[in-house]
Amino acid sequence: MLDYVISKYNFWIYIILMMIGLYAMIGKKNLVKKLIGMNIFQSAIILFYVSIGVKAGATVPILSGHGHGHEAIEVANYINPLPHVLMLTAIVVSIATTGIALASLILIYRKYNTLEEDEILKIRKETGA
Amino acid sequence: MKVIALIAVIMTGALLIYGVEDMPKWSDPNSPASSHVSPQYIQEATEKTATPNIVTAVLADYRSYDTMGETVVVFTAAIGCILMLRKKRNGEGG
Amino acid sequence: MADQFAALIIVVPLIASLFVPVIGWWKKRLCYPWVVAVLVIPLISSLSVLNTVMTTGKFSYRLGGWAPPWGIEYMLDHLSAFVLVIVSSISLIVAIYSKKSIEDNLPEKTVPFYTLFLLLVTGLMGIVITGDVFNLFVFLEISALSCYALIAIGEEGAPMATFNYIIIGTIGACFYLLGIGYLYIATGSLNMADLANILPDLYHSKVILVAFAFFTVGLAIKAGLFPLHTWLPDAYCTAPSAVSALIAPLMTKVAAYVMIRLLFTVFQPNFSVNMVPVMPILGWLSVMAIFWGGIKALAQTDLKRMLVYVVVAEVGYIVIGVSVANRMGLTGAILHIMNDAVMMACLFLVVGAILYKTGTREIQQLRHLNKKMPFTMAAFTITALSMVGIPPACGFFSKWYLILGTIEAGQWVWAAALLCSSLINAVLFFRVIECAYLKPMEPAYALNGGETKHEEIQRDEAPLTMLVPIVITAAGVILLGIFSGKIISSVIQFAVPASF
Amino acid sequence: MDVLYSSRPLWAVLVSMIAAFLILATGEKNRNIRESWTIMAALAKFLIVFSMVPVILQGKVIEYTIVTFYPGLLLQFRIDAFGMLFGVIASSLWIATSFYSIGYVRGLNEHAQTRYFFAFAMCLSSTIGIAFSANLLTFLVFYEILTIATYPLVIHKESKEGIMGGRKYLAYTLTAGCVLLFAIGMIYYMTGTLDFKAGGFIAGSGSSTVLIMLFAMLIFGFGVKAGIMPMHEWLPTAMVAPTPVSALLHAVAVVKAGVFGCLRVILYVFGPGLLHDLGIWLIMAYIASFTIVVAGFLALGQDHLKRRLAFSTINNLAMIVVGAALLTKSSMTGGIIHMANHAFMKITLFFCAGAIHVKMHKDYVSQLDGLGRQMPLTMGAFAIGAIGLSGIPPMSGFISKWFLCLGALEANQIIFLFVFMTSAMLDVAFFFPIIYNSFFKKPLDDVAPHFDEAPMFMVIPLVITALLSIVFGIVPDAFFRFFSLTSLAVQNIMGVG
Repeated sequence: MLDYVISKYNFWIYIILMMIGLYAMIGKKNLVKKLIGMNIFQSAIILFYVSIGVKAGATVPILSGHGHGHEAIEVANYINPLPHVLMLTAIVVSIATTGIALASLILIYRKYNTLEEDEILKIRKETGA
Repeated sequence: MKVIALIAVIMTGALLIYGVEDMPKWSDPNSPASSHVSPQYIQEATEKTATPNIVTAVLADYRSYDTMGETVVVFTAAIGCILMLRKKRNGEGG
Repeated sequence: MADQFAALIIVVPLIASLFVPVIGWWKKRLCYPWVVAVLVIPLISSLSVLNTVMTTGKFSYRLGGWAPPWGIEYMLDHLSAFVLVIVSSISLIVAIYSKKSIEDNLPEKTVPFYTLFLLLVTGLMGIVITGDVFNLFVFLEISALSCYALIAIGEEGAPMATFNYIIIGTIGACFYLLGIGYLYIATGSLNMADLANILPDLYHSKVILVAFAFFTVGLAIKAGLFPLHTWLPDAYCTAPSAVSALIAPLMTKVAAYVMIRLLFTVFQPNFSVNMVPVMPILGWLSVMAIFWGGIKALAQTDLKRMLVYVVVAEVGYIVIGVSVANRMGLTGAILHIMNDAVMMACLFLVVGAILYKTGTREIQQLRHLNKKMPFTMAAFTITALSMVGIPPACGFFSKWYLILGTIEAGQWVWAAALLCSSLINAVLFFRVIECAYLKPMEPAYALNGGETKHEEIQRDEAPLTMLVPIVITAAGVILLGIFSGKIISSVIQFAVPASF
Repeated sequence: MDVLYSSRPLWAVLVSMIAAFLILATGEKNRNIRESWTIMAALAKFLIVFSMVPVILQGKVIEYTIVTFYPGLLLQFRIDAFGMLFGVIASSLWIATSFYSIGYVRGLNEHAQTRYFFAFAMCLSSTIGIAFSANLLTFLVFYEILTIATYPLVIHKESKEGIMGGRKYLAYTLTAGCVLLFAIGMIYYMTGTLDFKAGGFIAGSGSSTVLIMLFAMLIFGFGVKAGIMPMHEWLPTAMVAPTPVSALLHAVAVVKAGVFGCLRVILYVFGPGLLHDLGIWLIMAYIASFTIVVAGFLALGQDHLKRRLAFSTINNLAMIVVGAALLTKSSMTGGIIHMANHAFMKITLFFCAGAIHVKMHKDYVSQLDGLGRQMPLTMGAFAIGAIGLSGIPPMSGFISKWFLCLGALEANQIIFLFVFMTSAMLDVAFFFPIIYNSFFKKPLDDVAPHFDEAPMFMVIPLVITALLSIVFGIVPDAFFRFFSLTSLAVQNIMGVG
């Protein structure tokens, strides 16, 4: 049992992180906290991806033997590069999303002078909008 | 809201944990992820793209279209922020 | 040659969007003609791609020349070519329309608006055309980000609606990303065709099951399927007219397209239909979407808000067609993707034009609109009849196939929901038509003994740039209905998986 | 059966649709040109339809496929004798109504005349489409178009009453449309075809419970338009429409489309044999008989002339349905020929009501005293129509009732004989006082009546239709060959079933 848990510990960690993030996104009243939750959520996924790429006993996928192209390249010596590539893209996407979300938070703050969801709802109800 | 959030989170977590059971062990070199597409990257990338860093080779060559999309995402976000935040220089504390 | 057309579909609007700031910096007025001119090219290209697909069958286009599954490829079959034509034509029509709406409401934001407009279109077409699940995610985010920004500049309450949309939309996108991760961990591939080959051996793996669940939930969020639609009404309603006219017809439909793609191309119908209980769940959720959307729409007094809830119900239509999982139902779903896109475009364009001219969206205040804006209202009426399902407008035919599908599947309640929905639509739209065409008798008239002596009402039609798109879409509603047989026999028939 | 492939059915449908758009384009400013479109289309339509009659009488059918969706699922016209009969009725009476409408709307200086003529032409288009449909899908398509095209006519007055009438009309007919859509989908799923076939095509494709349910749905769907009780509510309220509308649509096109649909279902989808086996023919006949009697009594209570006529319409339509439901040769002949006879007589009556409305602004039965001396032509025509509907020879109504009664005897159901008799009695009871009062009573307002008729545009059509109903009473096969068409249709049905 313990073996099982340890052999997949990367998954447990990312699952916990993701649940924290998801909870914050849905359950928190403060909009910034929601945004932070979103970031945690995305980071958890990124960690998950990166952990897929790991191979026991392998190193970063930068070929040291470059220039002496004669030696055969041993696949097992280098970790899987694809998840890293995907995550470079995903990181950028997550930053961009955060940026847009922050911009919309600025708009909200300008209008309501608060970032608490319930207060905003109250203001909107009062103004009838 | 908190209750809904909790239910959603627990359901998601349960689903994820359920899936873990059939996952390959961590850092298993023979997992499908490491044995289907990626070996060929490692073997061929340097030769075909003349780049020792395989991540760079995949990023900028094999999957360069993704990377283009990535830059477009940044561009989109930038223009989006401009669109949202410009205007109202006068008044309203902006 | 067709290969190059396939590339142009994405590249042209993408590059053009980079030029919009340059052009806008030089002369702001030129943004609009530039965008319109640019959007003609994807339309021509996608028509040519559709033509190629129809004559020679499906083909793929390798980006950078790398062979899949190592590189990324475009997958062009009947389904994607068909949806591409829808996306490109609707976006062109809305681009033509956007002129007055933007000039009047957001003059200082013209440049970023058009940049994002092109990016949104690029994103949508990228989603449709790509044959790589991760690439799809990237374009999904391009479209989503531009959509967020475009919605945020709308009226009162838009920023809040946007923020909600961002949060929920990101959950959807992240679920989709997780699904990709799970698929990748089990298969090692990201290419759709490759996945379709590998997956059948792994159908009993729990990883695949979880991946499938995340895909479905993520896309249901993006498609606005009940009960994950909560972001949709506010976001679509507060967006500027030109924006809601673009996203209401396209965003949810494209998400529905991805759903069909994943359920029936990446996963085989054998898995999606027989091995997981997803179809009944989707079907019942759609039934609820139809009723909930319809009932909420009935409660609205604001025309645009009413339409937004109709969008929620219409998503239910498409998903029902998918979830009956037979040839007739899926034919109806794919046909409805097109029909609904055209109808929604028309309705939202009309609402925008009414708002532009009269400054109101209240249904009760539309009085005499048939005299003021006869063509706009005629277009509205035609589309409304189509929504109710009156032939020969296109809505009838998709409804017909959807009902045939539900009957074949033996899902009587789903069939009843579809039928009820057209009755609800009848109430919704005839209420508007009555208000616009038939003035309620005012005491003054009654005293005249019902004689027809109303004050002269000046015709005050929407400007030509608005009217032409409206008329085109309304004509489309009729023509697509009349030619639906042709469309089905030449395209949709082949877009439905052969195993049905 | 010989099949002749021709695009004439399509043109017969399209001609008034094209006219409708020409009317819309011409608009209010050039009234005369606009009206000439109507008349030209009416004549052209009639000629096209009538030119096909000889072919049909040779026992051929004319076919034209518009579009095929999937195998067995197509839009197609196929004209058989029964469809032809309906087509001839509708297109010939449209000519009369066109002239009459012009007199009517101009006489009253109605508003929104363009919309009126536009919707009218669309209605005719779809009616002919219904008559010529080869299968249930095509039928449904045109049926739904008809529903919507009639709506602007029902709400034409735009008064509160009119709008409410319109709502009621839509509520009934759209619900019916939905039910039909579902039932037709079921039939397609069960049989893989939707083509009408003399004697029915659905037998043996499902359990009897399913078939009975389908029958109920289809009859409900078509029965709404045909005003079979308890689905008749909309028809009297729709009488707020202008009279030519009531005349053509609520006596000929729309309600007859409903009856036509019922008959198609009874004779061409289910077929006499299957209905006999299922045993629902008798239930059907009882329900319709109930409608006959109740509508007759309700008509007695109406003081509004058009409402009285509306209930008489409900009464007569149910008679046609009973004729078909009794499933004997004579009863079918009687029912089908009554479609034609009733159309001519009832349109005469409505025309008269409209003429009185335009000339005297009187709508109520109690106001008609002494009118016969002022408007002898109109009231004379009214008398002919009324006598005919009561089934008194030599009017055409007698012939249909004769066959219906024969049919009741053939079916060994004496009770229906009494129903027909009662109905005839009631007809007499609610029409004859009108005739008597108008000719023999003194006018209410003591002015010495002098000859003062409605506009000629209105009087001539109504005189012609009145005369025709006499002619059809003496020579049932005159001009339009209604009798030959009827017997051919009955032959086809009985030949199989």
